[in-house]
Amino acid sequence: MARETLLNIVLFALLPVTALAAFMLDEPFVITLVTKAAILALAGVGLNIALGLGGLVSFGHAAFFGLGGYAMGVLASHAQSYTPIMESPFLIEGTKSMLVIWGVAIVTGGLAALAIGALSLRTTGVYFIMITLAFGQMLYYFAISWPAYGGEDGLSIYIRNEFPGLNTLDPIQFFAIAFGVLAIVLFIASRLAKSPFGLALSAARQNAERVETVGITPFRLRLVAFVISGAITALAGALFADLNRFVSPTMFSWHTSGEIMVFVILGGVGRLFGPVAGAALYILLEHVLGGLSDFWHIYLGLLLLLVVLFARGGLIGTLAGREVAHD
Amino acid sequence: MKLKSLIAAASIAALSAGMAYADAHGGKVKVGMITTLSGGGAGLGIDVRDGFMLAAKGNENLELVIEDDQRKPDIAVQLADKLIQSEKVDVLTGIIWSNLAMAVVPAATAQGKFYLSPNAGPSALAGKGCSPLYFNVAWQNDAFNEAAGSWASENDIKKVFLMAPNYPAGQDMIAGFKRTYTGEVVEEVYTKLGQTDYAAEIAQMRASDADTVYFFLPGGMGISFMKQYAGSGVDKNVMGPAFSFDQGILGAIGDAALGVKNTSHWSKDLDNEANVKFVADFQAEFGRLPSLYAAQGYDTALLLQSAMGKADVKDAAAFQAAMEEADFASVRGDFSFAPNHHPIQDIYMREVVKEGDVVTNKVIGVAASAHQDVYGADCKM
Amino acid sequence: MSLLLLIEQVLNGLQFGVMLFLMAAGLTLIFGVMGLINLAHGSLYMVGAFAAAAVAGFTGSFVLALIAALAAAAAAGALIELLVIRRLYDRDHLDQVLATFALILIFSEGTRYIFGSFPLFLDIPAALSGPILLPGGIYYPLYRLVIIGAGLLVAAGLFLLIARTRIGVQIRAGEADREMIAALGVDISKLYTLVFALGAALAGLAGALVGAIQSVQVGMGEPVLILAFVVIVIGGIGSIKGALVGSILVGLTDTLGGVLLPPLFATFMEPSSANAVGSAVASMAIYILMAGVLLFKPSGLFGGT
Amino acid sequence: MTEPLLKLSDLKKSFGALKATDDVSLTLLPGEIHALIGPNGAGKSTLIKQIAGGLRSNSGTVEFAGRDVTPLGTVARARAGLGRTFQISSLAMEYTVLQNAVLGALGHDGGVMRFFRPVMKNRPLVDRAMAALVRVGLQDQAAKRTADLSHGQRRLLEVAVALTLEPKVLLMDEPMAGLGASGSKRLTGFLDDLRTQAPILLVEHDMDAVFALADRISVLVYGRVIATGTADEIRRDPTVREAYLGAEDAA
Repeated sequence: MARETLLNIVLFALLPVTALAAFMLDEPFVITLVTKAAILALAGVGLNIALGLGGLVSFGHAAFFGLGGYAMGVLASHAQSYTPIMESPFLIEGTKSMLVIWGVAIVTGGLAALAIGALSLRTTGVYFIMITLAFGQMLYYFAISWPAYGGEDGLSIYIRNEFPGLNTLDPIQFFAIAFGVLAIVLFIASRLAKSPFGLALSAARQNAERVETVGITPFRLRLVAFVISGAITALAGALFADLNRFVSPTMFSWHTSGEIMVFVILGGVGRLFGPVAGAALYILLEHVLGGLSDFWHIYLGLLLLLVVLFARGGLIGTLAGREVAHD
Repeated sequence: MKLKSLIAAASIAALSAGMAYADAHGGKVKVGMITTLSGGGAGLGIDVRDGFMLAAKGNENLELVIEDDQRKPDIAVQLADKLIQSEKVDVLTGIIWSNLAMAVVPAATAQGKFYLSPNAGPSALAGKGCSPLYFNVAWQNDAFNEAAGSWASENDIKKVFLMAPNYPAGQDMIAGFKRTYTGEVVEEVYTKLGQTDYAAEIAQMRASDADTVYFFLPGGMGISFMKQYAGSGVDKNVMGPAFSFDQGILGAIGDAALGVKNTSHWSKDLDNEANVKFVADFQAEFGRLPSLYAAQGYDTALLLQSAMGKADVKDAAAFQAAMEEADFASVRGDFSFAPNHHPIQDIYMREVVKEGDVVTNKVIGVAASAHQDVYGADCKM
Repeated sequence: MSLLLLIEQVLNGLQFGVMLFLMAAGLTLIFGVMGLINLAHGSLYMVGAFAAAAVAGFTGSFVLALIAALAAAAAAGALIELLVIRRLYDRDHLDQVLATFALILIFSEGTRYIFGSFPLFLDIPAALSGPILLPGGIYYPLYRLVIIGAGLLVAAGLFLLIARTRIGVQIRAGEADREMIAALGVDISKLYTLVFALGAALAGLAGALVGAIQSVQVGMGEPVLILAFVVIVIGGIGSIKGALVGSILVGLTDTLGGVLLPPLFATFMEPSSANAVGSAVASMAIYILMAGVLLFKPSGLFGGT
Repeated sequence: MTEPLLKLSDLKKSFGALKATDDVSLTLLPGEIHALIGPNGAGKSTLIKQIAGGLRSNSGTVEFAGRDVTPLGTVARARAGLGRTFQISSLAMEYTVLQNAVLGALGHDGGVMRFFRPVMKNRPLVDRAMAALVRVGLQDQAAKRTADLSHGQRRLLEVAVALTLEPKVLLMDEPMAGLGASGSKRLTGFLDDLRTQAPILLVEHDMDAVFALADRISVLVYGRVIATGTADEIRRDPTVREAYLGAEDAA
């Protein structure tokens, strides 16, 4: 336990330390990369609640990531062009405020997860994997062919949205925002795992019959977990869109779902800091391998294969050893 | 053959790496190229890169950093950030796809960087979203289609069947054709992006009384459609913008493409000095026929170098003025910039023919001379 | 829309469905016998198409190309089964999804490394090109009829194989109870390799047949893979019969949805937006179908309980 | 006469042609241990599942505490006060022993939709869970991973989890299996005390325990109850001797 805690602290500190070092050395792009790692880690933390804690192998989390992105895109593009989103029955205006956008993203992601989860959770196993994939694909095709918000071209937001008291266009300040959100969500996720809900949810993953026998319905636990998971991933999507100042249907594609899953697995399923380790490693690989060869996907594939086959428990599992029961 | 060309590309890539890390930067221009080098659609990016490097070969004042966007908008945006923030480039170029351009260009020009588009010309960047620092060296999305529309009107094509994928570029292309076409549009079909089977659409074509099918289906979609169309026995004329009949694609379609008319601003048989040299040099360097993407990459580098000879890139106004002159020998023949920094150029009508064993394009006439896009009116700069 | 055109579109849907069946049959067989989700199945389809294109390019023979496709895909399948897949049988679905996702990355970029980034040329043989006149006055491409025929033949062959042969008995036993089959004295690892190679060969065949009328390029297997998954989920995972029914359903839904929905929307919307909305809904149609089926039958049409 | 807490009427369940439960009616009275015995494959576990709600009956009713619970599922029946232990231990194996017991207490509490306060710091819950562990004698194993327990210890943990639910009725499917002689003896004594708290429907193969504990015994053969009565009555019943006990006696 102590070893994993220590590792977590080191890992967690690695992000701001790298960002600060890059700031000192005037390497703003490195800050951008670390910010990207923090945001993708956030998406992974979201998925990990469904996947690691609840055992729900969702292959459709891109749906929530994309919805978060589009929440930002739609609101900010209307604010950018000074056109209201709708005028009747009541006026809704666009906004450039990050806090409002986050709220909308969380609610949208949560509601979508409620609908998708309520339908998908009727199935189990491979069927669940595939039906979540199907919902993701549905949104993907919808986003591509719906012309109002740019379709395949996506939406560009020229100036990053506003956060009270900070200049969001400055890479280090935007990093601070993303990292702050990640830290808060990690804290919430750690409390969640230890809460009554977390205890029951994780028990339902280990043995659903046991949970039923003590009078708790696994379906409700899983649905709530799916909603929380979707809401967090949507929040990450909104931040990711703000990082790029751009949203496009790519955020909905099944590759995105696969990648978020890869972060979680690379780092270690069900480990609180697994997604952080996984996302950081992924970004590192993308830039180290991508610089070495146009064909870096081969190496990424090989590495992923090795992790799945031989390093179960991912990076953290390998470094920290067997998971100890939560106390 | 494929393998050989790959080795050639690899050695050029090594060369470019050498260029990228060449030392000093004062008085020189540092160019960041973001293009698609891996995954689907990599062929287009590789051609733009090779064309650009061919034209820039030996120019020690031009430092080039090449990055692969994997055809993902978010990666492209981050690479642009990297090139601007870390590499401190003066000029950006290379993007193939409209959606990636929309993601990168506004942010890059907002940060005071020049952007030269070697491909992709979304209407937003030609009209309201135009910028003094943005130069399109390729075409506005509608251009080939408007030219095709007027050619069709003048050449007695009375009824057309229109088809494109259901996404903004597809809708733009069809709108462009309809803008200049005076005959009857019998049917207008939008397919799924990435669709591979066109049996249903071909059946609709057979059932319609159109005399000509006009379509825009880039990349693999066009290959699939043309092969299936040829096998269907439907014998209507086929037309389209050049994207589905480019050299890289014709090889995969084969004889099925013979006789198709397509509009392009360039063709390898254009008889001007610059083009003859370009085609010969490209074949000598890479061992394959150049595509229109290679031609655009080549022209982009020529334009940039012409401006470098006249002004320092640090003086943005002077450099912009130098670029606006477009004082270079384009492989397309006459080339100048409209006030919105988009090309004024001839658009040719080509026909797919067989030369020996090779299926390729031949110019059969001019579809629109000194063509200029319609969006410039909205451009205030 | 005329009746003839509708019939032709139904034929098109059928042909698309039959092609999907070739992919789905292998997937569902592998899942049924080994309990494995194989995302890399689309890569085997691509291997088949590239092998066919390469051999057709050298020899000019379509028959040799088909044989090469079968052989290459089966070999690739056997190879990854021996190296990777067999370590995954006892793992949960999550590990299987990830490991085979990794295989997709390796196959796609590996193929691009070998064959380059441009699509390859593969054409249908002259004898099969062009349309023929069907009774009722429909001109239909001969090659597509051949695909329908070949697919149905494979389907019949698979049913015979499973119903009548020793291997079929072993496969059925394996589906019913994996421990029992070991007790029967069957060399289980050999059987698994065989079934995997068989599934791979079917995917390779589909890739070669379809590659001739589509584009042979890197990544061509992924859209088909997703569709094949939709098919087997609708049909019930592990059921060959379900795969056949699901393929036809998906093929018809996709084809007819694209043709019929835009005019349908045009009956109550203005034409330009009806076209856009109709096309958008059509592109989501099969996913809506799948979600609908799973809501009423959470294990697919022919899945176990 | 006291009302039965649990009353099965004409329960039926068949799998294809096999009648696993064939017209079973029986009752469980307050304060009693009612043992259900029968040869392997007689349908005891199927019947337990039907009572607990995991398996829907083809026909017949299950009444619990005067209320018809036939249409209810496992969760609702558990919440109504039906405690259960499994033939093959069904526990959250990654959890500690204490966590499993806390899960039971949490289920009884019903406060599962709480997301922030650590559950293992919830004193009342943990105390109740610990008390249950003490009653079965697992208090020293509380911090151990459940997967590391012996089979016998897991059976005891099952009982402890069931106790945290403060059930009105207990269904126990072979709680003695794997306990060993001394363990069985201890558990026998424990169940003897337990019956005053909640009556027990006990499925058990250990005949010493059954005859020591049961107020009444029902014999299930091929899905039918062929006899119900006190230990002595069952011992003397000729049909039972023929169908079942004969083999035991000879052994």
